[in-house]
Amino acid sequence: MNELIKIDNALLSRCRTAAGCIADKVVDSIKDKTTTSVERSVARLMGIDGVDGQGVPLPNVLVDQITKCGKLEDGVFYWIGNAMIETGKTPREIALAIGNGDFLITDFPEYTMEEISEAAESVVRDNITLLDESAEERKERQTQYPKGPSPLLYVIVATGNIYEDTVQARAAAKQGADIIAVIRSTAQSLLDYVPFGPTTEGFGGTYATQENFRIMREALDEATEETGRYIQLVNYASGLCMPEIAVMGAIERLDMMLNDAMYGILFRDINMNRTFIDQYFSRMINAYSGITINTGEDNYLTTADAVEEGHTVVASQFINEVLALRSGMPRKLIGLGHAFEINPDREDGFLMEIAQAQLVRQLFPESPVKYMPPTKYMTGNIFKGHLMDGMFNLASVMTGQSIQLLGMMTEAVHTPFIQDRALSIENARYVFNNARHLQDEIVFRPSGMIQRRADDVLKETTAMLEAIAEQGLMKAIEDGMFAAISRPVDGGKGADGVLTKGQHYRNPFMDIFKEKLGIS
Amino acid sequence: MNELIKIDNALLSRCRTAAGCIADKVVDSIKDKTTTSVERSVARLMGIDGVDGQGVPLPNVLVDQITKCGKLEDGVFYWIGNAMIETGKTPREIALAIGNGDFLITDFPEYTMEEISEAAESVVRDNITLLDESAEERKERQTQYPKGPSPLLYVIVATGNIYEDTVQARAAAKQGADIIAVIRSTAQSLLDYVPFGPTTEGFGGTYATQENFRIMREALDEATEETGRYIQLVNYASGLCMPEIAVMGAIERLDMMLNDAMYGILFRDINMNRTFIDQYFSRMINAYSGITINTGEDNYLTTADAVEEGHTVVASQFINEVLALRSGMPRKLIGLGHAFEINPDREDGFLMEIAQAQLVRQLFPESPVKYMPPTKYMTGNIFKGHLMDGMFNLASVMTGQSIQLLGMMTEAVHTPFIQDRALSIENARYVFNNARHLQDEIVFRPSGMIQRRADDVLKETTAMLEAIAEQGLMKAIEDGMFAAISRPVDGGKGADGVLTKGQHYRNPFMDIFKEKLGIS
Amino acid sequence: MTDRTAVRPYGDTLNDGMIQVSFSLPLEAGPEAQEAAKRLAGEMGIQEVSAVSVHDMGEGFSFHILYGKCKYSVDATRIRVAKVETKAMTYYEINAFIKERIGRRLNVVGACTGSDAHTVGLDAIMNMKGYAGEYGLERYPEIDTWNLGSQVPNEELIRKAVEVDADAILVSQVVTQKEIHVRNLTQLVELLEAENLRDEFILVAGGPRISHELALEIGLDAGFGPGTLPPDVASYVAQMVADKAGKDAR
Amino acid sequence: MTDRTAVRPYGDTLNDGMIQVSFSLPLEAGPEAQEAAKRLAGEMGIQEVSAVSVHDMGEGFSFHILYGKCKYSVDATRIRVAKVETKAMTYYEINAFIKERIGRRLNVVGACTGSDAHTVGLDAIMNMKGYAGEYGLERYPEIDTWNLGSQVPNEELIRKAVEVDADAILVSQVVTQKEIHVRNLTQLVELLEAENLRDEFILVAGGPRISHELALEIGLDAGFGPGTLPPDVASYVAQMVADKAGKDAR
Ligand code: B12
Ligand code: B12
Ligand SMILES: Cc1ncc(COP(=O)(O)O)c(C=O)c1O
Ligand SMILES: Cc1ncc(COP(=O)(O)O)c(C=O)c1O
Repeated sequence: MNELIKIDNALLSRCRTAAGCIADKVVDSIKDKTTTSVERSVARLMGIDGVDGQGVPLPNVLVDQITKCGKLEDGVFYWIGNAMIETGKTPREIALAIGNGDFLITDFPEYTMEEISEAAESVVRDNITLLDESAEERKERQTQYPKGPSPLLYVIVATGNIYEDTVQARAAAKQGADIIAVIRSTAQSLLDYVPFGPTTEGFGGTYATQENFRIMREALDEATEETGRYIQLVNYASGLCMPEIAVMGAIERLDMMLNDAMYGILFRDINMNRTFIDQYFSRMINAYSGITINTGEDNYLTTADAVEEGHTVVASQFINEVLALRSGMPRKLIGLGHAFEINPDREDGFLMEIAQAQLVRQLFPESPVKYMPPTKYMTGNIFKGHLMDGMFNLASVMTGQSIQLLGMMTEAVHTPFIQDRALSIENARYVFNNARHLQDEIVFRPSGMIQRRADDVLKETTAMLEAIAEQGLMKAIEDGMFAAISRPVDGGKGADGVLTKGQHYRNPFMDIFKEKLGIS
Repeated sequence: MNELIKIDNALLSRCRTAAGCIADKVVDSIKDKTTTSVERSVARLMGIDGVDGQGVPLPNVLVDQITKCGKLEDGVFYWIGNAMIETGKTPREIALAIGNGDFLITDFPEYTMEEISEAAESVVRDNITLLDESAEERKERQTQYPKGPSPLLYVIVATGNIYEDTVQARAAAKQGADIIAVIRSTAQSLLDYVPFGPTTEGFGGTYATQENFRIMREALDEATEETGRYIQLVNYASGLCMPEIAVMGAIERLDMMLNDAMYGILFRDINMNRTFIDQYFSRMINAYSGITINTGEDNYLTTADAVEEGHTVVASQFINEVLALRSGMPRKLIGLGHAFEINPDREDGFLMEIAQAQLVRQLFPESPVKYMPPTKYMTGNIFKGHLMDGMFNLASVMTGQSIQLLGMMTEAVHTPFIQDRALSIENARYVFNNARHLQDEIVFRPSGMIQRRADDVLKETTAMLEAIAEQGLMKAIEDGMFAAISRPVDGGKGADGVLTKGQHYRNPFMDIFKEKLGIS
Repeated sequence: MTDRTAVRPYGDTLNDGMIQVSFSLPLEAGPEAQEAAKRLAGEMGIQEVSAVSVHDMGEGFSFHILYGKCKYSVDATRIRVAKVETKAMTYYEINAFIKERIGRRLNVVGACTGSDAHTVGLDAIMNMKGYAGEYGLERYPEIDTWNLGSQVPNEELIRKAVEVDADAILVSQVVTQKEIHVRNLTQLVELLEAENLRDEFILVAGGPRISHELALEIGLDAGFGPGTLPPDVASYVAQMVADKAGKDAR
Repeated sequence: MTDRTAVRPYGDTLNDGMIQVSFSLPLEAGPEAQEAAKRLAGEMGIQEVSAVSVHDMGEGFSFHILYGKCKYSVDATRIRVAKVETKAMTYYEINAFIKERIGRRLNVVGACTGSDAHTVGLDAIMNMKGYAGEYGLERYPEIDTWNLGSQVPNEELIRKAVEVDADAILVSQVVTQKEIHVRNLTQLVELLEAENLRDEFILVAGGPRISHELALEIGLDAGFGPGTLPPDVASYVAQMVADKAGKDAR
């Protein structure tokens, strides 16, 4: 990474201090809480998958029953372990039995936590081994098939049909894509369960299901062998099922997950507490499995102005980073997001894009930052759009970004067609290669527009972070400090899924993750 | 202009010395020569225009007759002036009479040069006044309608039909074009006469005729008023009629002319002497009338490799420049040409383009250099082509070029359609505006690839110019030093149109131009 | 001069018919695929086809770019585009119009319905801040607004409209993949009709692929496409309410 | 799986028929022009047309970009593309072939004819240096070449071919505006026929818009398009001469 601009280190350390302070408060407020989705993910980690006779996913069947009995505070581990002792069944058999209406899980006599933990020990171990094997396999394959030079080419598939998605993904890999993200159907993030099995009908994307993950992983493993490059797979954790999807991704060897500490709150009106708790655990899963997260600061600029609100992106990156660190993520797995969204009609707008991109790059040198393409100012003029995507690619290679989510010339028209993606890969390969070492050639003038813009953004970021540290993140969100969107602390979807842990509560997976990740 | 790289001034002055030496030899060798085309242009400057009964242009009718009589050595001025005394007719009437077969102009009794000069004085003066008025009118209009910021947007029209051309040109002006070049029909440069009247059928371009010039000038004057920007008009002088077209352009108030000292030799296999004589006089006409010339070094890179032969472009620019200076052109009228033609698949090719563009910019700071777009590596893939044109536009604004000949995404397909031009204007406006002051922001690292490439090119240029100075330009061309094309000194088209001036020879226009332009 | 009764595409000569086409085929790149592309163009009435580019995309797909001459023309003198017929007024004129002609404040409810979460377009029309220099409906003193935001079920939207006795319902639909916008809007109309509420509200849709024509087809009162400004919508709603009031009075 | 008897364009779902079209119309930008564009697309068999972009270009012209579903399909199993049938050989094989099978050196004359001055393509085939790593014909020990360069009148080309007793004439045509290449090549064939020389030479054309099919139509023996390499041409000429010799011998 080249230091093309100067960073005021005093400001930088003030930002980190403020962000730390913000995160401490958040973590503190959620420590003794859990959520329905965290509990469902514990169920999944105990091997519970599949659906009941009505097609309801078994993790939901289980958690709903415990909830109905008013006993979820003690956590599913407690109740499953207990039932295992009593019934001698596996967790999955227990959930199936519940689905059949065979028993109420809370009706059994209750054992001590020692007894329960002992009974469930091998289940926990076996499932952790599953995660370990998956992570191990990734490492091996990545050694055998090394990845290409940065910026990596990240493209999306979004046909709505997982089989059609695999065709497009394999073609993209052959064209030179490094990373394939399967975009999720519009409605899924607000579902309070994860659909099951292979799916062929989504809108604006394909449902995230474990079987879909598997199908795509298999297709990309083949593509990896054919291209000789390890092709990474991405899906979305954010939403009401954040930690569950993290589990699914860990098992099916996804490589990246969209996972933002605030996205659900701001863009899907999901309850704050729910989101903070879910992201905390989901990120531990990601971290444990070596999955890179992608944060979603780019989204701010779809509703807010990229020049006026550039500092909110950076402030959010500091917060996302420190929250991820608190979940035990190493910096190299924290793929902070930002975007190229300045009005193309703006004089010297390209200079401001460079200032922002370079600033982010230097503030987070270890992060595999993910740079998002122009979307807001894309129109049906595909020719101009293709060009804007080219300028975006140039900004990226000039400032040494890590992951390039490729823009599509048809951004304003439809989710990508096969040729849109092919042309956009061609675009990126041309620009990256043709200007490969441009960043080694230039220095920005010390008193120039780029340096000054970077200075201003960092100053505003510092002020914003310090203000948030003062009032707390929840209040800041209530005040609409991000993306010009305000959300009440107690409002939002999924609020009823937040619980205070009861006296019997234990989550052995979190304990294992914490130990391995060194979280105190 | 920003000095983004360092120039070795010792090398620069060696280049200028060698170029001066080269030009001296050329000018020396042509001093006592004239050509049929120079003589036809003198005829035009005396007001001879139109065609005879067979449609042969009157300047040709006249010159052919004198040639047939073996008397062209004395120049047309001598013979026309003589006939004016004898017949009392105007020059045009004389030419018409010759066309009718009324007389042989060389049959009349011969007067002294004093008598002739006196008789023709008012004709010479009136026609010079025509040129003066035209130049004056340009100045006035340019004051009233100032031009936009550099790089200026230069586009071509090439429908083959002058009326269709005006539609496309006016539309282009409204879309933001600053300069309109009417491309010439493929076959015209090898015609040894200039077609007459409005024309509607050309191939790959529209015939250059004085009436076509007038029609387009009128259309652009209207566009100037509608857009509030003075829209410049360009046509091509090069070819077998270089000085004649220069006269036509001066009368019809063209603003620029393609005029290269070697293009005709290399690319149209026109005789060397013919070309050197023609360019010498044609450039005086351009200079006198305030017409900017565009040289054609870009053409080298359509046959030679842009990286290997980058220095031949610069060497040629030095030669073109000094030859233009010898014709009395001020530097601000010498629009040297170069091009963005490096293979787009080359790693860091963009850096090399920048090195070359910046070098040219700094070597010739006063020249309105004209930067030509990618053509050779353009394909039918219009999307990639549009992007390459965007990178070209960026290179231009980053290095402060003056005139940008816009690339068209359909370069490999057809001469521009109306929408190709519209999109390419949009492309340039977007990139120029969005990166307007990028050149003020950057410095290239002193030991970087860009600086080193510029150094290398300048070194090779120096060596090449010194080698040419040694052997002379004609020999160098014979040896294929430019564009990998070799032409024999005595070969090529139009060789028979070269004559040594006879004892009665006088060209009063050249005298006037020389005086005004301070040529010794 | 253009003959408006037989307008053809134009490249560089009147009536040359020149057009550009691109598409992918599930055929590996090669002369056969290129020939298939040309034949398809032929079927489409494109003559003198040049297949100028072919791109192999892997997995048996190829991408083609073609130029050629479209043999068809259209009679531009016979084109009638369904347009919102009400006259455009300014912010001041609209408020004055409502005061004078209706005599009470208007109630307007808006939402992005179904799974659509693209609020920017609706906000551009409804929120205080407005769009492209024009205030949004919320700012109009004579209009009361309820912007329900994103992913609102049609049922909930109707409930709210009934609750506040809305004059107009504004629906935004941005996601259009698999014609989901048409489905969502159709369902809304059906629900209203089922509950006999269709005539209670002026029903307006908007979005990047919404046209007035499409909206009429589906059974709404009006549709607004890209580039719509708040006063376009406010003028329309005000005048329609005034008309309705006039009719009811008779 | 693709049904090769009914291949349709593909966007993101098999047989969705999605295509992109763009063209200008001599109509000012606006809803009418956009409607005209859609109707034209309709005539071309494009369904569910989205007019996604319109650009006013001044002087009464507008530029349109559309997407939609092409209703046509092609039967890919019935496509036969006319191809040069001779087998491709390498530089060494070709020279050996000429030596063995013909037993004398071949004479080849080439030119860019008419007003065409684009020599790069012809030079790529004929000159020593060659193209894309392949030597040009000039380098072949068993071939003698005469590259006449640019803007050569057909008459002069024929004269030279007769003079050197050429086996093959290679013609390059790059400028294609107003179908000038077709006119030039047709004139060449007619001149040869008029002088009863047509069968004396193997007549080959090349250029970016030349296909084997087009060449056959005009009456030449073969046509070579973009990406042609020198050995493609040399293989063809050598085998044709050998064939001819074989026939003459019988
Ligand atoms: C911003 C944006 C987002 C933001 C939305 C933030 C927000 N709060 O709105 C975020 C990042 C959250 C987002 C998410 C998604 N998006 Co989105 N998004 C866009 C984007 C870039 C811009 C849309 C926009 O804001 N336009 C600006 C406004 C002002 O324009 P407008 O909506 O057309 O509105 C004007 C008129 O249409 C009209 N109008 C609009 N509504 C109304 C209503 C009324 C009553 C009236 C009168 C007028 C009116 O007036 C407005 C002003 O003139 C477009 C691409 C693009 N450039 O168009 C994709 C796009 C719309 N998104 C798309 C998709 C698929 C998604 C996702 C489904 C992807 C995924 N699977 O994760 C998600 C899910 C969203 C969901 N559940 O609906 C697709 C839709 C494809 C299609 N044709 O179906 C697009 C086209 C991108 C693409 N090519 O894939 N998106
Ligand atoms: C280089 C070039 C020039 C150079 C030519 C230098 C030279 N000595 O050849 C210069 C600058 C002089 C030039 C001038 C003009 N050009 Co020019 N030029 C081009 C350009 C950029 C590249 C052509 C090229 O060299 N391609 C590379 C070669 C290797 O490819 P190729 O020719 O296709 O050859 C391959 C095959 O086709 C085949 N092949 C070709 N010939 C033959 C022959 C045989 C026998 C065989 C077997 C195979 C074969 O094999 C080759 C190798 O694979 C094209 C645009 C483009 N990118 O295509 C425009 C282009 C061809 N030019 C064009 C025009 C209009 C002109 C001018 C008429 C413009 C003007 N009015 O001034 C002039 C006049 C030239 C004239 N009288 O013909 C147009 C033609 C439009 C049309 N479709 O009709 C083009 C397409 C540009 C444009 N969009 O306007 N040009
Ligand atoms: C962090 C993050 N999560 C999730 C999503 C997608 O969310 P949804 O599936 O809710 O539309 C995005 C959108 O790009 C995102 O940035
Ligand atoms: C200096 C110069 N003159 C003339 C021309 C055009 O020449 P012709 O009309 O001979 O094709 C060019 C080609 O671009 C040129 O660069």
